[in-house]
Amino acid sequence: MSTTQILFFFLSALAVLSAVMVLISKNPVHSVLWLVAVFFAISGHYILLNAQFLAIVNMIVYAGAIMVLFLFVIMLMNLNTENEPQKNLWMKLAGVISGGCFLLVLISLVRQSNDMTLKSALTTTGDIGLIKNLGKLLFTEYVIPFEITSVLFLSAMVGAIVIGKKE
Amino acid sequence: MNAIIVSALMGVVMMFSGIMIQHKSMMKHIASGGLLLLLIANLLQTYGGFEIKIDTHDLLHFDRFGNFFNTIAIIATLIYVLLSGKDIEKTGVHPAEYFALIFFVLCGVTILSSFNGLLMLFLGIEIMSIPLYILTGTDKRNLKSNEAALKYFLMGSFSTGIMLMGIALIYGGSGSFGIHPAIPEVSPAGMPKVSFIIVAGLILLFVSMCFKVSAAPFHFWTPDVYDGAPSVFTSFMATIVKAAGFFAFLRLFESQSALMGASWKILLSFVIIATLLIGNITAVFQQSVKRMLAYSSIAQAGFMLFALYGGNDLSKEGILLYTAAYSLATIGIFAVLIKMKDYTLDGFNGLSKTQPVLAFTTTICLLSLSGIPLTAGFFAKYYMLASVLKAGGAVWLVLVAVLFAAVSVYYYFRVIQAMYFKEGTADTEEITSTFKAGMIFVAGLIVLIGVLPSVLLSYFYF
Amino acid sequence: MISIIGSGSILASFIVSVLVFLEVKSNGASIVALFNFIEVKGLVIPFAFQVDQLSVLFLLIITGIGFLIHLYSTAYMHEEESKHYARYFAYLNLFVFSMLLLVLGANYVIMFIGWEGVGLCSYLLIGYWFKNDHYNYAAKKAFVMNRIGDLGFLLAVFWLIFKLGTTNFGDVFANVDKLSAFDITAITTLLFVGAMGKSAQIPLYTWLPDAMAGPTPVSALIHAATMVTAGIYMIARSNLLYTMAPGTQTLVAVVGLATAIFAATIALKQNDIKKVLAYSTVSQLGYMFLGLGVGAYTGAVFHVMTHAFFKALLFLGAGSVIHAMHHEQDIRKMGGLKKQLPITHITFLLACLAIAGIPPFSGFFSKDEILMAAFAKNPIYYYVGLGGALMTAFYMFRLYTLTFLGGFRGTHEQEHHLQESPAAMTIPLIVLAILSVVGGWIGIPEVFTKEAHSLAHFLAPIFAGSTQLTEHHHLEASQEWIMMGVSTFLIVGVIVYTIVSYKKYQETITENSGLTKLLENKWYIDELYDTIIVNPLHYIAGFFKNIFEKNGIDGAVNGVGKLVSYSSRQLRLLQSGQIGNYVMIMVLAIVVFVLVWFNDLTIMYYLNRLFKMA
Amino acid sequence: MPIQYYIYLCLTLFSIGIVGVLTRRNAIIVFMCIELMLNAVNLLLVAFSKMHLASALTTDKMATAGADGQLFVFFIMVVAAAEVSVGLAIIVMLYRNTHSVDINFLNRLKN
Amino acid sequence: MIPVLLISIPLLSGLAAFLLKGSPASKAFALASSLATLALALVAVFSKGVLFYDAAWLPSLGSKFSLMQDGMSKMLCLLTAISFVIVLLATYKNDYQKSPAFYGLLLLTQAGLMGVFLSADALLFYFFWELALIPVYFLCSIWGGEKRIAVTFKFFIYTFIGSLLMLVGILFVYSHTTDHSFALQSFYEVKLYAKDQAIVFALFFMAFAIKMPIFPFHTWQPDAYEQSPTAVTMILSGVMVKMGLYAVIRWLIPMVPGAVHGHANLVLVLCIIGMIYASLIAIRQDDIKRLIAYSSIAHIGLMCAAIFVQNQIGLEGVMIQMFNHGINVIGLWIIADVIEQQFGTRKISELGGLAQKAPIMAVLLVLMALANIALPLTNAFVGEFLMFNGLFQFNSWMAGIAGVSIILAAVYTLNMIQKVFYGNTVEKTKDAVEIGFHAHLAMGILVAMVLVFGLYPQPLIELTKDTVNAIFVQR
Repeated sequence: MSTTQILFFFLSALAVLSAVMVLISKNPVHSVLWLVAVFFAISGHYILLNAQFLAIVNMIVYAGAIMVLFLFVIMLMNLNTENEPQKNLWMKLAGVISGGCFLLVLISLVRQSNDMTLKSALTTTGDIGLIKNLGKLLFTEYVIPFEITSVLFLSAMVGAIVIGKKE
Repeated sequence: MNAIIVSALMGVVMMFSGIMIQHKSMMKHIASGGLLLLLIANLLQTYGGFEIKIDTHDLLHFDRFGNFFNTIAIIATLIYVLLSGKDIEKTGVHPAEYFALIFFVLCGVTILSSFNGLLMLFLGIEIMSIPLYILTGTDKRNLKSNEAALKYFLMGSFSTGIMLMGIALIYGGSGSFGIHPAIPEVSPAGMPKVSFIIVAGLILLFVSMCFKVSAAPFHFWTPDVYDGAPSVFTSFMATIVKAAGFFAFLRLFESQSALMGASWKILLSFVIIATLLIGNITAVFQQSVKRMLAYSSIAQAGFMLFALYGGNDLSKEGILLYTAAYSLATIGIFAVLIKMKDYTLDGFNGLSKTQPVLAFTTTICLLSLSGIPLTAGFFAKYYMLASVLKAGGAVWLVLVAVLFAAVSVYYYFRVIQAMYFKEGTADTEEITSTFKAGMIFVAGLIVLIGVLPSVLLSYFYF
Repeated sequence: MISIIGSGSILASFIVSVLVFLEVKSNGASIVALFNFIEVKGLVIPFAFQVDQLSVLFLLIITGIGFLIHLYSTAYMHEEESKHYARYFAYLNLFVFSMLLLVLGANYVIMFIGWEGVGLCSYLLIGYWFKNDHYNYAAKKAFVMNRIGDLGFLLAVFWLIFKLGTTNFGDVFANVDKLSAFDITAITTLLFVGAMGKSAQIPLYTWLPDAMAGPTPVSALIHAATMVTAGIYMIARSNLLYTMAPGTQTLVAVVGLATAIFAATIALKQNDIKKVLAYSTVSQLGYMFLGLGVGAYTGAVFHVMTHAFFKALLFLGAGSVIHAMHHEQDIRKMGGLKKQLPITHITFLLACLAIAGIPPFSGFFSKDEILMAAFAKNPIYYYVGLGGALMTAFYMFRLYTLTFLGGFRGTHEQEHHLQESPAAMTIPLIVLAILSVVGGWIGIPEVFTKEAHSLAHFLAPIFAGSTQLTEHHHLEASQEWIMMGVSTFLIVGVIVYTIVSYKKYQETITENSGLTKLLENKWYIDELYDTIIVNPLHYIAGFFKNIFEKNGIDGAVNGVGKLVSYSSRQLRLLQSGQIGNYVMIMVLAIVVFVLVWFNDLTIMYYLNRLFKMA
Repeated sequence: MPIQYYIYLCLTLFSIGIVGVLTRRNAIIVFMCIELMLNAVNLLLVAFSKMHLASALTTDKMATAGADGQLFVFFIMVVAAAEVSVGLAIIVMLYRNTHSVDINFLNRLKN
Repeated sequence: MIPVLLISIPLLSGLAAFLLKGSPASKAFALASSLATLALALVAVFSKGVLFYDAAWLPSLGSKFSLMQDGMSKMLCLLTAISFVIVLLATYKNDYQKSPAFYGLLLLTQAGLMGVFLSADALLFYFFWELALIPVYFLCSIWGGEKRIAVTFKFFIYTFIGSLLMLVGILFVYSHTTDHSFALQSFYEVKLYAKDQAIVFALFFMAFAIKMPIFPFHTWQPDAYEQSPTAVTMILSGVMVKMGLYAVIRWLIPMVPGAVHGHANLVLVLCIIGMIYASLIAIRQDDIKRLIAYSSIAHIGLMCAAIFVQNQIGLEGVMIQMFNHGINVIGLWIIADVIEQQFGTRKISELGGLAQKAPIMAVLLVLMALANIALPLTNAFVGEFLMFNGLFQFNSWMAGIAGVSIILAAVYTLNMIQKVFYGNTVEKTKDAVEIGFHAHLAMGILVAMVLVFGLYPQPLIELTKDTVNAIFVQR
């Protein structure tokens, strides 16, 4: 087993475990922290796939900015408690079962997908994920969507103001 | 491109005018002017007068079909603003921002009418959705509005997640984000040889689009959100936005549906029937006209889905006609509904005596929604059914649709009954004569399209 | 004024009839086509009249007796308010019109027009006193029963049109060989059903006694002399068809005979003067049908004529009595009227003798002709028919005795006002009495003198077709003489017995039992019909109206609506407001979609099986 | 690494996100689970992009296939950030009015 | 040009009527308009040959504004025109609230009816089919009886379902036409497989069966007739039910002859059951309006049956009877209306002895009733005679069973006459008076027509001969 593989399985296990912990933590703050762990694991995967730019962005934007925002909101709302109301057991079970079914059917689809069996993702090498390459692409071919996202941000900004501002 | 740029810019203009101009009642005039500008810009592009040329690297593709859709959407928005502009201002303290958001939504709509890849689809949908989450929640003191906003937001994000997973799987299977896949080989059994992973992606994409156009069983957000949102914005959401969703749906699956083989028609007919069933049947029980209209919009979505089933020229024309007919009628009804003091059916009792003009125009709108001939709604439905029949077979599906159309008459006509046949004094806010004129204009347009649909469609043809 | 117009028009038509008669007698039959009533591809029905020996005979009967009865009515009805008086004559003239249409029509459709027209007039006249609901009921009953017959008639006409494409008598009889035996049997049977209704044969006879609700002259004209004989006319007209359908002939004979006997038994115990006459009419009509059934068409027509005379006379006489008695019709409350009503008495007696069949009164000849023909066909017919004749004699003379002989049993008030009717009423009586006596002399049987049956000669062209087809077995002259003698003897005996036993009749209030009760209640036939037809129909209709329609069909329709609103109420519960539920349904739907994709071909297969059209 | 491993992993994470949406009552946690789903998609896209790169490299040494996948991830992150700002604003607004972020109590609108 | 005018006069005057003020003006206006229409209809009747009109409408869909007026259309247009005049005359005394709207809607209905009888384009036909329905919905719902809203709604939805099914049928055939056209001729020439014919037949027939109505789709009718304002009821039963019959003859039979032939037995059985069933129910009815309604169902059943036997005699009968039934049933409604106006009740059991107080009314009613039971020399006789004839040629047993309805018709009609007009006066009728001048006039015209066409039906036969021949030539 190569290092890559070891790393892959370790990161995967971490991601899945942390993700599960997000669900089962009673305290919202713990959930946030577990989610940060998931994001870190995913960033690790990015690095493993040599997608450095995304790894960094993921850590800064997601794990850094977004999760902090979450944490901040939770703190603001004083939800830092263990006694959060829970859904009843049957509902939870139903949720888990339907999620499981979803996973099952999709995996069975993937397993039967013949063209996927032999392919593999290029790890550690391949430099398309470097900032230089992506940046070039972003400002040439993808400049239109890039500009258009500004509309998105504008509207999100306006929205946050409209919603958040005290009247 | 004109429309995208102008609408984005107009959104910015509106934001600034919110700061610069203190007089709030100016906003709707500015917005109307902006819409007019937008309309002109779009028409210029449609008819080759002037076009801002930007290399989109094939991410966007402008064609007459899409431009024409833009025209309809912009005109509908213009009518909407003219009729309900005052009520938009009344919703909260940030009228300029509301108009800005409406322009941003229009920007999303125009992107959706021209996207040529999954990336632009995704962005367009998000640009369209995010302002809507906000508009839903603008009535901040109203718990229903809050709740609707959160529901809409959570479920919308969830469906975005589903859509992204679909996109990812398609990307995994095909290696591109294009929407015009190579025509797959067909196996001896008549099944296209498609990677299973693409199919999985398509199913998820299909589901998320169904969600956006509120097709059952992914419609659950619709009644709650439409009911909870301020009525003016419901009107906007239920008409232009939804039509744009359909347009994107049609564009997206135009050439991809072949990949799914027989199951495409099965899934689609399942969704159509479920949508018609839930939309129509549940609407029957509703006592609140607003909520009834929410369900009716689901029901109408069921009809619009026929365009996908047909998947031919007729269905393209049909979706345009449907957009026009449905938007006009719904905007008209909502414009009246907003003026009502009581949103329940009983609130409409005797409207024909207190406000005969409104009652009459509302009746025209309702007749159009139920698809009675001589109104635009008839030809809209007609095209849908015809496209399916032209696509061959599926008479049973058409029959089901027709039976549900009869059910729809039941709840639409209950409003007419309340207005005309029941005793009561329907309370309305003050009705200006401009508003009445606007309503008459809408009704006249509906009848015009209903008598001579070629007036509308020939623009598409020449 | 009204009476002059009413009677005058009939007199005029009588005069025309006589002229036509003379014309026909010298020049033979002719057909007058006015215009095409119906003209579609494959079917032309001209509005045409056929004047031949048969129709002209009926013309004379109808207009002649019609005129007398109009005349009689002017006096009988003079108490009516003028507007009702006018109405009466309007109906009566309309009746004569319809009846003439019936006998003059040159095809079955025109005949049917008259056929229904007389039914309508009968309806109107029975219900003439419309304030009385019983009368209205009787009128309705008459019309409905006639309609049952009419349906048969219509179907027969359809059958003819279907097979021959024409209803003209001439064309039909000329092409009769194109019809199969079954066709002919069916057509004749259906026509006979029509005749049953119109001419009050079993089982459709019950309307006629009830029809006595109308004014008495009406009973005389319509329900004795003319309309009820339309059936006989029609069968006589179609004699060729009947001759070719022996099965139907037997049916006609049996039904006629049964009716003759059955009605006679009922007449034995009736106490209403008009009811007795009504059942007597039914019975006599039965004889006529017997005659038709055994092929004695001339005899039947002959009996129609003589019957018209004496039965009209009887009714008018009864009318005179009723008039004198101030609308008392119960013979138990009469008696000894011969003193006060001499003319009525004499004419009535003559009529009774005629109907009883005493030679040389008219009834003897006609009835004898029928019975002889019946004997030739089947002796049983004869014996039963003779039994009926004896009963006839009995009930007629019971009626006569109770009315005119013995002592008066009515109130003093009535006795005080008894007086003979005015001339307008008695003149018709006298004329008819003369006819009743001498009317039979145009049909004297061959055993009396050769070539004396002038009626048979006159009618010979009509029945020529049938005569060719039937072999004639003539009875021995001696046998005929014996039979006549025996029957006359028996009848006279019965008459004597009756007069003797009823002369001292006093009203006794005892509840009759057994056969008498059965007869008094007319064999409970009306009740039977009520039980097996009217009431079940009534209940079925009620069931349809109140249960099946409301809960069944409309219930199903409304049920769909209810189902929609019920499912609406249930479906809306799906909209629970819980995001978790919404999302779960979405997820499960995705799972289902994927599963559908896996199994799409199977599903398509079943879908195609389900909707063959998909 | 075989691409299937990545697919399985991402689907698992995605499903865990879905289960979270289904089972949790706290709006913020639900929202976080949706973010988890998005991240699963991101990882999948990156993996696919490298897979396509790998197959492209077999024919063309200088191939840049797959870069679009990674850019897509970038746009997803952008959108997610925008969504988060709006979403949290909405949640905060709701909290201000009701002092609760429990989605089970969001049933004023139903039927 | 005449066909266009036949539609546009009522259409435009209907719209104009909304602008009028006051009851007398609108009444007079409506009467004038309908008289003008009548004059035109008469001109059409007396003009030779088939009248056509063509104009572009929806070129992209292959639909034209094309009208055709052959014998059957001429006759039905005439019936429509006459009916409206009669109806307006008969109800001239009635004052409706908001009467401009009332008469406006009434005239719009007329336009719709004319359009249905004239259009030679399937889509146009469908348009007019609905145009005839919608004003009626408003008329009944606003001016109707106590339960008007629910009843009218049922009627509306019921017929609407029917017409939607027809729309599907039209689209189905349209998608199979060779030249993608809605023209009548294209529809006639369309070639369909037996299976498709069956579908088309089912779709169309449902629509027409509901409209006519045929058992068991009839339950809307008695309620609707009972609750509608009488003027509308007259139109409904006098003219509107003919839409269904007309449509079967005009569209269904030439379009899918195979399926019509194949399903004839089924339809006939339904019709005959309906005839007997409706007649039986009519016997037990206590409400005059419902009685007439059921009687109408029975008659329509016969007409439908006679269409489906598909022989020339039967069809000729239907032609005559379509006209005559319209005349007769309107006459009956006028009487029913007069009675209801005068006594405030329609219950037969609460009436009686009217003939003493109102002899002229009694005479008129009796004449109408006799026409209703198809007595010879009234107009209905010839029609029924021919129809039964046709039925008999198809199947003699069916004719025999159907014939029972003749007897039952006599029973219920006479029942009604007896209980309403004969007998002694009762509480409600002791102060009865004669009918007014306008009703007299209307009834007089009707009775005259009853007698004239009863004695000489040939004009009607001649008028419709071309239609009938065309149908049988085609096959």
